[in-house]
Amino acid sequence: MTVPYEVRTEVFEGPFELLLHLIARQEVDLYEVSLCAIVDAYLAELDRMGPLDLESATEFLVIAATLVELKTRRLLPEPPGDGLDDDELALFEQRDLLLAQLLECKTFSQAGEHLARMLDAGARSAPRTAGPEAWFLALAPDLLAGVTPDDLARALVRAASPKPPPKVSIVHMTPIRVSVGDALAELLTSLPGAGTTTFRRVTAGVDSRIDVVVRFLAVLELYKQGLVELDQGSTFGELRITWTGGDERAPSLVAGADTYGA
Amino acid sequence: MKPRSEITRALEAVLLVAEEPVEPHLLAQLLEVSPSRVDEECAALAAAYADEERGFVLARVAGGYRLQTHPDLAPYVERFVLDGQPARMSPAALETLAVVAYRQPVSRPQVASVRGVNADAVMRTLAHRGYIEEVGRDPGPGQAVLYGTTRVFLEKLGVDSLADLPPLSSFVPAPEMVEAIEKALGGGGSSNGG
Amino acid sequence: MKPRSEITRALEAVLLVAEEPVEPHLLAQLLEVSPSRVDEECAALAAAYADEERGFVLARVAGGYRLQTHPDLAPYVERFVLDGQPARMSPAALETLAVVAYRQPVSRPQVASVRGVNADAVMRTLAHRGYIEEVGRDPGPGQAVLYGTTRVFLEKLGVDSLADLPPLSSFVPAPEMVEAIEKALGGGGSSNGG
Repeated sequence: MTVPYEVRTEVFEGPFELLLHLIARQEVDLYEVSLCAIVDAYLAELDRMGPLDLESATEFLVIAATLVELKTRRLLPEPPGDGLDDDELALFEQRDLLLAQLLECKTFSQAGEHLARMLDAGARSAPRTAGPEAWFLALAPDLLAGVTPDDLARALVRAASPKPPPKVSIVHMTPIRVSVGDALAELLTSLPGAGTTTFRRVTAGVDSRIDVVVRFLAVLELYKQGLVELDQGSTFGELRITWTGGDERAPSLVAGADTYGA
Repeated sequence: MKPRSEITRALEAVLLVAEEPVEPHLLAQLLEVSPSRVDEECAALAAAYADEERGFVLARVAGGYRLQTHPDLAPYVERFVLDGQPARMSPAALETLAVVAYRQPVSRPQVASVRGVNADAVMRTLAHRGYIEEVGRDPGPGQAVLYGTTRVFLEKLGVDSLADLPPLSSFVPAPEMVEAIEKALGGGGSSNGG
Repeated sequence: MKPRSEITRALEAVLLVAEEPVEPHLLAQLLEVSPSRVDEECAALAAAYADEERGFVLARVAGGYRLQTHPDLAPYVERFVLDGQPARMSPAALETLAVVAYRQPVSRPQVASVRGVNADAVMRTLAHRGYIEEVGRDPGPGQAVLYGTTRVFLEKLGVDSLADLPPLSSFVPAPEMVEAIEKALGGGGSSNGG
């Protein structure tokens, strides 16, 4: 039951990975990143993958639909005025959800790379496993005492019985409803008095995976608005956040972020 | 040279016959000293091995103490131990392992939703390798099986506990990456426009 | 203290991971020195361990060298063997032993794939206890070590030969279930190995 795309030389295990790859390929010229080119490349890749099983195909297609909508939006003229209709809001919401998922996926893929380095380092040391010398083992209790041949056969049945197949997941894209606006509002309350803090502290006690990503987006939003300064000593170092916005709590920012975020 | 204490010598002997990291409380019981004394003795012995440039080290791994070869000497040890150099893991397997490590206890659908792809086959492979295992059931409806990492996982990483993993936030993409992704998806949207 | 030579350190590392006495000519090959140099190094190391009153000694046994515990410390090691080890066969260990018994000769990855979990540590313990042993190598790529049960195993279980192990059909009423189990056990095991 191997899925066809898993055995390709250039493996994209999931839609997020594929999309991240396509984006990274464009990253050479950050300011020329083209949504159109990425959407076209994504669709071409989907085509190249050939038939997928239903579940995988759904995941890839949901993303494709969002991308195509975003591309269409990009090609249309800006709507007059600043009113957004419900469809547009829904599209922005989908885009933000996709963005959050991409960031989360990227976060864990970087964590995976780090685990690989740790495993490589760990493999350079081999533990002593020779065990006690034979003469000591004679003292060890006989583990087979009281075990009958029937016990052994029953243990085999337990070990080799087919496990019940995992239920087919109907949770394709868990509709995660998180609001960057809420996170922004929270940060606008906590950051001004805090001087310099760290991203780790900002996310202390946050254990939902998506919430960390959302807070990160909120911090970036503040950065874009010039309300905080960010710096990170080293690649894996602490991300330090310094409030530079004075005492003002721009309520308009929160309103603006609401259309942006959720 | 002053005579070595029986405690230190017994510690060396027990560690030599142990097949897995030995927990301090068991060592304390065997040596009839307090667990904190065990920790002191082990720290001193580890420092002495390092000083003496031994070919082995005393390491604290997965909640216990064990003797292991010095990483410098990996080329010799690898040549000697033919069996058991497992193939490298795929990026997909590593990413899944990271999700389980940082999100445990976690169900298969939860892992799948992070990666946007069914995780069953990869999780089976990780279980075969002994890195993850079933750790319980979700109390909610459906009672999904929950997975976590194993003691073997810590042993392979050579770390004492999960607390020795870097915080997940240290892997959140750099701002430039985030910006590139944002741009790719159509920039900051309406909030940039005004 | 003068820096230790790489040869001495590598010797210590290899002896630490060896499960059986290592023959001088194999050590010579690994360390890329002559067998007589190996003997000199081992003699020097053994003398140093004795001088330093280590808890272990470097002994020449059965035509090879190995690290073993100092006889003085036997009471501690005995206590460790009695108190520090499980006194009973765990369900996981019994399942592993059953898979080896019914499916032998079998490799560790094959056992892992039948049980769905890593079996390395359990199989090591079973081997140390003398219930299973290496019986050969897989001729395929990788040359995995193959395991089978021992005479001791048959004796402790109270059967004359493997043919006397009860057939599965007496424990599983449904024939299709027996078939499924046999399929899980079957030669295809390695295809799942990951």
